[in-house]
Amino acid sequence: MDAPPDLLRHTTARLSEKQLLELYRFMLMNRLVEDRLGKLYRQGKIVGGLYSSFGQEATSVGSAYALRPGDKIGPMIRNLGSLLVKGIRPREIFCQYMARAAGPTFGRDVNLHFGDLQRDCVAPISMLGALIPVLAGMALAAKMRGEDHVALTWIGDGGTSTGDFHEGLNLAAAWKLPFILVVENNGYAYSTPTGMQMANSRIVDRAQGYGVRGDRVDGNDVIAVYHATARAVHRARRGEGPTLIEAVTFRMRGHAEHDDAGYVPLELVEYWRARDPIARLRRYLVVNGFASEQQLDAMTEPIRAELEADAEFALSSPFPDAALARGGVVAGDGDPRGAARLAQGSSGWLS
Amino acid sequence: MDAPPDLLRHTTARLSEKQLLELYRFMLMNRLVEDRLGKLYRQGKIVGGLYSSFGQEATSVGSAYALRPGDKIGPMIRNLGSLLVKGIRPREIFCQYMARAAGPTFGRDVNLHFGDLQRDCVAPISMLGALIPVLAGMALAAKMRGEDHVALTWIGDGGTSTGDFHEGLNLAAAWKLPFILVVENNGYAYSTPTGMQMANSRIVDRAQGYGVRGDRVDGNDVIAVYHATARAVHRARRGEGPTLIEAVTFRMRGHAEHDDAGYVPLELVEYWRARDPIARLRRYLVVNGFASEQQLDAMTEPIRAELEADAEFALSSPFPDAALARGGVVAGDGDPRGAARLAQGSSGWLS
Amino acid sequence: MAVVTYVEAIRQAIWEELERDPAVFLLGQDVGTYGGAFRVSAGMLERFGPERVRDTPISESAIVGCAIGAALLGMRPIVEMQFIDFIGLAFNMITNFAAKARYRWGAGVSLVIRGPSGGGVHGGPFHSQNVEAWFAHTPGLKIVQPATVRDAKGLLKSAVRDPDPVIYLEHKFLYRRLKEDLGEDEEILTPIGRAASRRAGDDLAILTYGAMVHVALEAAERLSREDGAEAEVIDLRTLSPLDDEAILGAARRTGRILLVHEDTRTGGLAGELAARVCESAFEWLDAPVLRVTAPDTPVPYSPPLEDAFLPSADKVLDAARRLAAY
Amino acid sequence: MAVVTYVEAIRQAIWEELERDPAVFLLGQDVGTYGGAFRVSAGMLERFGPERVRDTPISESAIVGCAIGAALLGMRPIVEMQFIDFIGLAFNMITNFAAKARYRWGAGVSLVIRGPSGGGVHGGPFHSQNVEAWFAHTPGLKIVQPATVRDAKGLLKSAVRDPDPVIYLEHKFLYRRLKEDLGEDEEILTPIGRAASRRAGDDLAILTYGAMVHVALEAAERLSREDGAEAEVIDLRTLSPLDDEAILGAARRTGRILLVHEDTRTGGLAGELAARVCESAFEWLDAPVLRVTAPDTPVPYSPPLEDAFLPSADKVLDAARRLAAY
Ligand SMILES: Cc1ncc(C[n+]2csc(CCOP(=O)(O)OP(=O)(O)O)c2C)c(N)n1
Ligand SMILES: Cc1ncc(C[n+]2csc(CCOP(=O)(O)OP(=O)(O)O)c2C)c(N)n1
Ligand SMILES: [Mg+2]
Ligand SMILES: [Mg+2]
Repeated sequence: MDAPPDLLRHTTARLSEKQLLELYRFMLMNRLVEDRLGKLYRQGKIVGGLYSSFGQEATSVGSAYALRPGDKIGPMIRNLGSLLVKGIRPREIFCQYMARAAGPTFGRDVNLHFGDLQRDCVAPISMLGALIPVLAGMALAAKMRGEDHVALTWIGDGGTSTGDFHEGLNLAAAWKLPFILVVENNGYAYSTPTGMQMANSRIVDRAQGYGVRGDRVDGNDVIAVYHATARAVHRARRGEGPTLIEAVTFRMRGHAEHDDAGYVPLELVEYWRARDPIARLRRYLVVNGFASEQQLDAMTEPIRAELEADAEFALSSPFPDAALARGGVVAGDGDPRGAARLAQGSSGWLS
Repeated sequence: MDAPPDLLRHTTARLSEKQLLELYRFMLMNRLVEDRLGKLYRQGKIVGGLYSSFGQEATSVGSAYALRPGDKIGPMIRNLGSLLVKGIRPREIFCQYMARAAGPTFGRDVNLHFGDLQRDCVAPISMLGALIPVLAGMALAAKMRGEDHVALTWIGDGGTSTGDFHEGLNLAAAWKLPFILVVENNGYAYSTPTGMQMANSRIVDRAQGYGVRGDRVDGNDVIAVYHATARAVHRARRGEGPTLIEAVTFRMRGHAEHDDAGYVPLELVEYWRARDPIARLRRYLVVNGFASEQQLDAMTEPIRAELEADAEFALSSPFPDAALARGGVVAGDGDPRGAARLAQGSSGWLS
Repeated sequence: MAVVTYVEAIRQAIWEELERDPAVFLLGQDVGTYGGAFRVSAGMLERFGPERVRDTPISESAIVGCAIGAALLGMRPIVEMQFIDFIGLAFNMITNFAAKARYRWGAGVSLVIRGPSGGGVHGGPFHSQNVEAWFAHTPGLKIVQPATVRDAKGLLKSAVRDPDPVIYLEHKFLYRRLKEDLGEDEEILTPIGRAASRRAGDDLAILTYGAMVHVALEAAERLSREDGAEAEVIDLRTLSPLDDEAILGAARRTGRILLVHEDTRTGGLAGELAARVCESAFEWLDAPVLRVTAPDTPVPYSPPLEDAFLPSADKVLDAARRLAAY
Repeated sequence: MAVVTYVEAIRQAIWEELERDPAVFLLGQDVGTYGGAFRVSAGMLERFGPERVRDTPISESAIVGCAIGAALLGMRPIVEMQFIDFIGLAFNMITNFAAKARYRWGAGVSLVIRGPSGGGVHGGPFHSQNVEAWFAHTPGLKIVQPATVRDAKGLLKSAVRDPDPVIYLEHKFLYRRLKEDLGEDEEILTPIGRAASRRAGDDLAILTYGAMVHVALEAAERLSREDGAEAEVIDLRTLSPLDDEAILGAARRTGRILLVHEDTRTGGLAGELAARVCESAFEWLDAPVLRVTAPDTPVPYSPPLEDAFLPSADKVLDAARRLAAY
């Protein structure tokens, strides 16, 4: 696996064959779900914008995979892969992106803005950075209760400029919370290159100022991301405080589907295309004898079929009834969602 | 001058004798103004709280002294010394602290919350950190106009935890603005020691992350503060961007007069008392033959006399008329201050 | 005998809730060793330890954000703003994260944010503000402001137990000026969402809250003494959700409504109250709905200026007279 | 022929002001190379260069703070919020620094903050909010919201020249839906502080602003057609300071006031309007003051939910009917 020179390298993979194949499967699923979403978008079925993590699958999957049940995550818009690892099902995502009643928010919120504490997921708000203090608070709750859970969230290079990034990371550091922050440095915040957002684009250099451990990792190397996160998790569980992991990666699509990213130099895209995280793991698996090309190829079809069924389910599921617009603002005000959930019965998202 | 070991030391003083004596005079004046305010406070003449920079005079005076007219400052509550350097007169401060009509805000705002753009001073708001983006904006204005002015502000160790610290410094760095931030690390934020606010109390370690120059300096050594600031100013004027200066100092009084600071260990106070910035410069001046003890002693009385007169002026000047409560919220709404200023005539603060 | 001040009632409420429920904890600047800028948490660090009484960095947004995260997992944080004016720094966290979580994904955020509000102590533009109107406009938040020692305790205890985010505004002018015997045994819980009538009267009704309840009561007494007219004084106590029954009831009973708040006028809560009255009790109205509020300026510092700024018994009396005579 | 859209009118206003005054500059996320998320600044980087068309980091508080600092020295910054929902992150800077500077120390802050507001495009809870009420309550700020293409241009140009901070709320639903011929020669400047009557009528008056002006006009037409009653429709245009003459004049002329806004109900601007009417034009009122607003919930995303949430011509017509029949 060819990584840019100054990145942290994994030396020996302590992952089992099963785990490696699982990582591969999650990344593949991540990409195929987004492919399917893209098709739905072009068919005009998505309500609102569509965001893609194409090329960044390794950072979401590799980091989430290092967690245990009970460890909380705060996924951002490009962390679909982490949701899959945590057990969120593609049909929930399809329903959500198509504003259907069977989606996890019953059509109340957009795209990946949903959460399920049973499955350890917090719903983000759009305002970048906000998840950092919130996940730090979840780490605090675990610490106060003497549980050994950790909390992890992601932020983009652009999102590091928010006040919440700073306040949240500093607070987590001051309190030595079991908290992990993965910075996905993918070169751009919308159209703005990292170099225009900050004077020093080596984001890991911020760690020392906060007094936290910092790691810089090849974000397109899922094994490296996994190992860096696993180390951070280990430290966090032992009470050694937060880690900031800078995952260097690249956003291979526009900011959202509407954006052709004409502002990105083609060489940059080519450079990173050659470092596609799925292709790299694939090569690694084949070269090291963990799987054959055919075996890996064979993984695609069943996933596609499942996604087809899920997309069909979502496409044929209804938009929410207007009555679902009201209630559930505060407790006891007549939340209609309880009844709606029951009515959806076994075909609903909770099934 | 005995400085803690890892602090930046000035080697040769490039300051003239006249300048050294002026620095001494400003620090002395700073302390005497605050002494006089303390007396007024104990007499019940101050309206509201009284804040002191006792022991930190070198950071305010030394940094402000490195500026030229036209360079903007955003003083915080403990930067009375910088106001004196910028030409603010003690009577304005007395009037302001006693809520009198002749004060620069006509009694509208408290303590050092006043500004005068003619004399390069911006009025702070209470919210810590807010001045950082604002002064960065002043640096931006200078840059856009091709003027070679710089902008400087201060922040406490506690104030570094605000979102505005981060957003403002990062913006100034990304835009290479002629901006200087002096962090007064005085060991405490109110009752909270620095070590409880952050995991790494060496605040200068944050500079690298932002891609700005960082200097750590003995904040009780006025010459060192001056030189560090002068270097930063020089860099800023040459277009080399912001500098973060960590001035290590100590708050010798409580957070405000009401606070006996019982939470501060006595040894710490003793350690810093031995490093009093005025006494240190005094020793330096005498040992190096810039002035005799008697000469320096002789400076006190004229200042005291002036302050006595200013305090008398303030004490005998009226509280504002109720009519001054309204108007001047937006332009053209009947600001009563123009008329009031005229009525105050030559005895007013603008005289 | 248990005569306590308003600020002591706040301290007791926190103390009792910390004793009652291990999920409750307090966080804010200087709440630990120092016991809070106004000594609200004096002794708590010693009793409950540094895990549950947490000094924080100066990071209002992160403090609230962190409290939200803990609350999502079942903790019951009480956030202290050293002065409520600093709440603006957490505006996004409060209005976008905490307030909307239940509606969006069914996640209740049981969280109290409290801090000293209001003027009258010459704190100037940044230590005197009233912030209720900013938050009363945000669906998903509750807002309370006690006017009595009993409610200072009772509303705070209810706020801690409430399943949704509650902004608890304590009026610093009342901190040590109000005293009341709260007895010893009974547990004091003031229901959220219910106003209280503080004085009976048929000729007009003054709707108010916080420190202004006392100003209104003084004006009502003078109106009675000097003019023989009787004003009902209603202490709203909960500013969101408003107690419509009490508000509209007063309009129906008296036909004359005077709205009083210390907050500045335009966009203040009195507007919402006036709208509710004019919308739903119009046929009962015998006179215009009047407002006595602070003018539309920042809060000035110097005593003569702040006196001119704040609603006073004189100003309330004057408006009440005009209303009674209409 | 110069038929332009609402969003193009905004672009022209900025362009012309950049041409006119070298102190004017634009800053915000992706306003440079990309020309803004909604293409409002397309071509400006090329024409005016990177010093005056500045891509910023994602730091709303610092962007506004930096603009304040520049404004204090005589620059005339225009801040773009990528969506107006993000303005909450600069809440402290706006309400405490910018709004209070003139009152406190006589320092005018000539600053425009603008961004896409409002719903109707299925943007969900964080890309659909209306923020006027938060800021209308803060003395020292001006707030405008254009409902027409002409005002989109004229209000923005006036805002840039205003000596105080102006929040300019552009309604994204109108961006490409409204078109108007603005002619070629004349310089368009809409005065701040003045409402405009968009339809004459004696039976009742609808006070509204932004996208709701068009909803109100549709309802008024249907009311006229179906019931023969004539509603005046007043477009407030400036939300702070309010045009009392226009508001009270409408109440006096018609005696029946219907307030309509897209923003949620409690604490919304309609409250303030109702209070002013009931306070100062009570004797002219023939009927309750009614409100049609969004309900007190976050803005839901899915089309059927958002449709239920937003005020519609049906809902306005219904209220207008009740009012006319009262
Ligand atoms: C506080 C805030 N300001 C502005 C936005 C609008 N916005 C959404 S995504 C984005 C760019 C994010 O860039 P980055 O953090 O690098 O994440 P990436 O999209 O590259 O994954 C912006 C400006 C936002 N969501 N939040
Ligand atoms: C944003 C904000 N939060 C809280 C406060 C209340 N407060 C005033 S001074 C202070 C401590 C400041 O400590 P530091 O920054 O170290 O400055 P020092 O007092 O030591 O000079 C606090 C918490 C404030 N002014 N601003
Ligand atoms: Mg990015
Ligand atoms: Mg300090």
